[in-house]
Amino acid sequence: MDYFLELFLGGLTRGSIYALIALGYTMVYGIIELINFAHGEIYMIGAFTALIVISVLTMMGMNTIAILVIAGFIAVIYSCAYGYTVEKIAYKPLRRAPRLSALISAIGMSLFLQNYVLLAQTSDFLPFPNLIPDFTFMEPYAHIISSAEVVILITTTIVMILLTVLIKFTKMGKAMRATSQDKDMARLVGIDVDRVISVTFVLGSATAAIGGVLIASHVGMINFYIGFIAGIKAFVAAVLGGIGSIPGAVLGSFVLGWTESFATGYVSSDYEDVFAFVFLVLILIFRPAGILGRTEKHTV
Amino acid sequence: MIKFSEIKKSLWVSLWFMFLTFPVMVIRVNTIENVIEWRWENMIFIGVGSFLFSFVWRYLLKQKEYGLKRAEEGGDIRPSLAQRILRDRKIFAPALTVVGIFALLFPYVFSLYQTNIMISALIFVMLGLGLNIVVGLAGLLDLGYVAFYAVGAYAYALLNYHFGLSFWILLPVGGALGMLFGILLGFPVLRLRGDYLAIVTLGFGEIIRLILENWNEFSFGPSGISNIPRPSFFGMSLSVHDSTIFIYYIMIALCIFTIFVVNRLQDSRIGRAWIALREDEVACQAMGIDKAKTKLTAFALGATWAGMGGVMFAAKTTFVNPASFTIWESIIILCIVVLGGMGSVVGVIIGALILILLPEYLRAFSEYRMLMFGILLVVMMVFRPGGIVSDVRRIYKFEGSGGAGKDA
Amino acid sequence: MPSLEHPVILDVRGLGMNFGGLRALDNVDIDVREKEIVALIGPNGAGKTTFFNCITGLYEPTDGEVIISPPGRKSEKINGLKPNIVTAKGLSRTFQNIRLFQNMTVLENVMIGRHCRTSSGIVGAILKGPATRSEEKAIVRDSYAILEKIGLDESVNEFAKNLPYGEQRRLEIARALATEPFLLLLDEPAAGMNPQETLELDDLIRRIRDEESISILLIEHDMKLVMSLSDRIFVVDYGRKIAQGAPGEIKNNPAVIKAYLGEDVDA
Amino acid sequence: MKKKIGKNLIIAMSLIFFACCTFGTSFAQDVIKLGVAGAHSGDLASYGLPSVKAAELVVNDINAMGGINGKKVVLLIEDDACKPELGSNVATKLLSAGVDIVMGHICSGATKAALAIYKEENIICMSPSATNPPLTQSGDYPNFYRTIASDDAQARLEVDYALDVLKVKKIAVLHDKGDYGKGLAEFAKQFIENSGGKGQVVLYEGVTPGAVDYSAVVQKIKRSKAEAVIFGGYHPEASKIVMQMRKKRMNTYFISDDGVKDDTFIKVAGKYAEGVYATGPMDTSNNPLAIAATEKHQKTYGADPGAFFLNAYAATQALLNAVDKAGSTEYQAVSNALKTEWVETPLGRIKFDDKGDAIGIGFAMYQVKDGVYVEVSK
Repeated sequence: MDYFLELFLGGLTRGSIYALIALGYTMVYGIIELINFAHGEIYMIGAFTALIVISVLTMMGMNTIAILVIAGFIAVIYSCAYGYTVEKIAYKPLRRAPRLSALISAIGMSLFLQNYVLLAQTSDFLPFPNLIPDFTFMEPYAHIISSAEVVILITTTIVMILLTVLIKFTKMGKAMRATSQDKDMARLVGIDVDRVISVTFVLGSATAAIGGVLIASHVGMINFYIGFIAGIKAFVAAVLGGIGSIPGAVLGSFVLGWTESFATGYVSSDYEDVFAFVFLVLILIFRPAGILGRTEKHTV
Repeated sequence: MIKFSEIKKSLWVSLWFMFLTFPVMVIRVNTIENVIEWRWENMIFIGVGSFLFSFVWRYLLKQKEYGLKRAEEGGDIRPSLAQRILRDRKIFAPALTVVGIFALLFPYVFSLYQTNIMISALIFVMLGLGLNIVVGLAGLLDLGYVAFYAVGAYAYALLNYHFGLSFWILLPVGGALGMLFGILLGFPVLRLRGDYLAIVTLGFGEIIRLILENWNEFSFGPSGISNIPRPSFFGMSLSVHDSTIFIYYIMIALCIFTIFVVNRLQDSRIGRAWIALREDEVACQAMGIDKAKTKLTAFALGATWAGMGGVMFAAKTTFVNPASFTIWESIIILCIVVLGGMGSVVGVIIGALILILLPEYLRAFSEYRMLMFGILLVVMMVFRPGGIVSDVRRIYKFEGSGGAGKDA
Repeated sequence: MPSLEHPVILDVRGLGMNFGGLRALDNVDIDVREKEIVALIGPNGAGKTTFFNCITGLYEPTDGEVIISPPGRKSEKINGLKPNIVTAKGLSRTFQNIRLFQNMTVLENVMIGRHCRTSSGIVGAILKGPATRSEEKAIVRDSYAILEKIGLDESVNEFAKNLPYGEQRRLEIARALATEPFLLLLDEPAAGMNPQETLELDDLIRRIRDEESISILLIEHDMKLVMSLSDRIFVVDYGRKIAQGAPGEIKNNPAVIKAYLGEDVDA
Repeated sequence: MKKKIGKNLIIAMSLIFFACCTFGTSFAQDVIKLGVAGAHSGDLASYGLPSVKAAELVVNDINAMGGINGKKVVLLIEDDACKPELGSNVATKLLSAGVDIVMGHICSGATKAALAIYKEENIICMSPSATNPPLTQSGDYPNFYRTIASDDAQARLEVDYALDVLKVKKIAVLHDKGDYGKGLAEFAKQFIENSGGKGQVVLYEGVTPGAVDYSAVVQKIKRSKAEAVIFGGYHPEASKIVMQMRKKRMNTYFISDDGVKDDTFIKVAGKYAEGVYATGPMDTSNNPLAIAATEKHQKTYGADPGAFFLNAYAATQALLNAVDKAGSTEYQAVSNALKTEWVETPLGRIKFDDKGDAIGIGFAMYQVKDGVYVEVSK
């Protein structure tokens, strides 16, 4: 039973890591139906920016808490800026183009950002300092779940709740929902669609940056390629949960995390991803729009 | 004269990019030595570069918008150069002859390396044409196409290794196995649409790769299978140089065969059904087309080419391991189809040649090549979202009423 | 006008359709006879299009029966069959919001309609033997003939998306005709048309009925067109049939007037 | 629109044309052309790029001293992204460019694909990092050499150390599913199983490279009650596993390979790296050449060298030394020189045996102590 619990918690942390990235995917998809391949790269750039800021501040001799706050803040700002710029350059001119064209543009962006960081920084893995202290009250449970994992879990929950509140109850959220339903209609009723899309990208990028800082600090290292791998998994999670749905992305991430964790724990990690994908296929066969996705009715 | 407002705009752009690239481009931290390297010169490059580039960008965007507007207002769009070449027999036939002669003489004019990468490009032409059936014609977004490619490659490698079967037997076998796997994948995904389909096919591709990676007893795992024979020429084995040329000609022949078949399919009853499926699934069904069957034939026929391409790949490289069949390959093939122009055979051929040859020729820029490749993808899509050759539909000509003649 | 002696070719009995908890159709009985033009009217959201979708196989009705008796063939129950099978059996339809294959030419759109009446397969397509060749020729010829009849032969090689609205509606009818139906279901064929186009449509529908012996079931809001065209009219509201009869009877039916109260009754 | 396509076509055409001209065969033999091939882009770039830097450093030194036999050495650097098909493309590209000798490729798969071509043209190829045993042991590739121990040699050392020195019985064998890591793990498993009951494999699993965490695998190790983990793979996965094991308060021995005996591992894993064992070339920490090479790298590139840097450095030196001693780049002469002439490298004084494996690179077990790898006696 202990073993089960440990695997469960392991899956939960892994899931919450996916969730922090999947949220951005699902938001962007919800609005413009684009698989934003460059989202993983935004996450990577968030982590890199944080690392650079941390290193500079550490050398200036600041204390840890201040560093954590400042680095996190700057990482979020920069990720947002990148998300905003990427949207303006690579997606906005393609608003009326076939959807696949935008996808290829996104892939190109992803490739560009990867190599940009590779060339401007390094190909090596860089150690990322552990910013989350080991809480003393967590000590008795340390063999099951670490403080960093708890922090990630809580952050994911908070971010999810904030986003849900934002979308459900604010004016901007209403505009977002309207835009995702029907862009032309939204424009007619006076919603600045371009602005809504920009805000969506900025919000998605902000969650990615938070994810980047926390995950990098938990994993302990980064390089230019982390975004790609994590991005694919997060995207799978978002689809699993029903792409376009915020709670769906989180639930999908947890389900994916658990699938992988239990598959590894009880079968073999050799086929960890095989299990994850088979499970995905099964779920989509029975629920073609994901766990929480709206099954679209034929509108004839 | 450039207006002041333009300059101001560009100044803002350049300031924005200087801000944006500041941490990554300017600061390099050595966490071990605790040294910070400030590279201010990079900031100047970025500033000046983005300032100038923003003019070009805006100019091109304006041009594009102008073109779109004209298309909307005038209605009468002049067909693009490529379309005109394709339509006009007077240009098309000589152009084809020139390309044909060039293709035939290629290995004797250019070096072994050129021939070799041309083979790679031709393999991808075949893959692109195959995926074009699935994505371009039938409109089914497949991100796991590489799985069928892997099936073909391993079919040749394994069947040759265990049973000593020759290339010529296994080439059709590879195609058939590809088709079989296409149908296997097709069944569970019949109900899925759009991006859900994309993600499931992506999963399928990964599953095949992971099985190849993990099931050592079957596939020899990540260390792969080496010393796969190149195709024999009437029983003679050839030197690397000769067999490369030989493979080149096989590939040319296969590509011509592929183009021939794909063209025929495209203009047939089934080809039309695929396009109808892409355009509107509901209406397509309401017009009496069996959705499931149409989807399955698209998957199966698309996968066949990948299977044969895989056999060629194994024969050319003489070595296979799972590293050649990652999601990245699927993405490249998809890029070929979209960049070339979905649904257009000529477009896909041009797309494959560009996307496979360009990274090779960009080697001159060594470490910057993938960076430039990424930029190229974005720029191409922003300024030509329909691809290089947008879908050209067949024109039918009629003489008088009822009497139907046709012309391609 | 066809008399009531003509045999019934479509008989819908007690049709019901639930979406989750919502009862979109409830116990609807409708029949169409050979060579008859029948209209299905009702306020917006009454369930008319849902009715079409149930008959043509896009939805599987929750209860009830859809029975067809094509002229010269045996009757059979078709509910639950896939849309393409239904089409193959001789029911063909158009859509309320035009669903043409936008990036195909006008001719190709109609050629798609010939799909279920032709048979060449993959091998035939690749080898292109004499059988396939002559079949292709026949497809083109037949499609062109239909376009001539509909009056779209001037723009065979246009992309469907480039046609004016009224012509797109007509092209949908042409495409549906190409499947050789015995019953044509038209979903608001006059929507968005100007009076002149509507008049032409009236004529076209009659011609289809008279020349091709195809029965027609149409949903329409243009009451003038409905009254002039229809032999019989069925009225649905809130998923139930509330009236049926000849145009004259329907015009004065109190239940119908009540259902349309507040709506613009254009008659 | 029309104009743009025209322009595009012209650009594409001229690009192709130029490329054809540039890469056409030109055999000016006043230089020695050393090919450097490996992954310089993509996910494995961090294992390929250090070899480029190593080659650059060695060649700069040699050219500064007048080159070899009066000829300057030029580098032909080609990226194969560790993909076999690109490996064979790169091989033909190097051939077409008139390469004399090749240092590379990085991954065993790409190396095998490329060797099929080099072999035919009698080009000698020396890899700093391809460890797959058949490369040398099968006899298929007489033109192949390497400055790294093959999988079986490393696995032998790791298993012996675990069984004889650490005296553990239950061992978990993990790998990263790559051709390097899995090859090694296969041998380790085999050696433990054939150890006559001295040890037992309680867990044999591949972990997914690049995954965000390995907690499930770590739990599994814990449950298997393994006393030691033998890991085949590279340092990023190793450090993640070690960190999670230590955070979960597990003190299981962790034994790994050359891919982990990299200072980056210690930097990344920090305090958790303490006590980790890894095999590596003997004696590099005291070897003055190794120290000098590392310093040179820091001075030139402002960073510590990456994985397989010293192996690549040694390989470049060995190749160029053999060319020097042979007096030409002729295949037979260079082969003989490689097999007969000793050369001082950062890895020690080495030459090569008939199969192509390096003699003189002693392999030793290292352990992280106070943040540095220290050789531990057997």
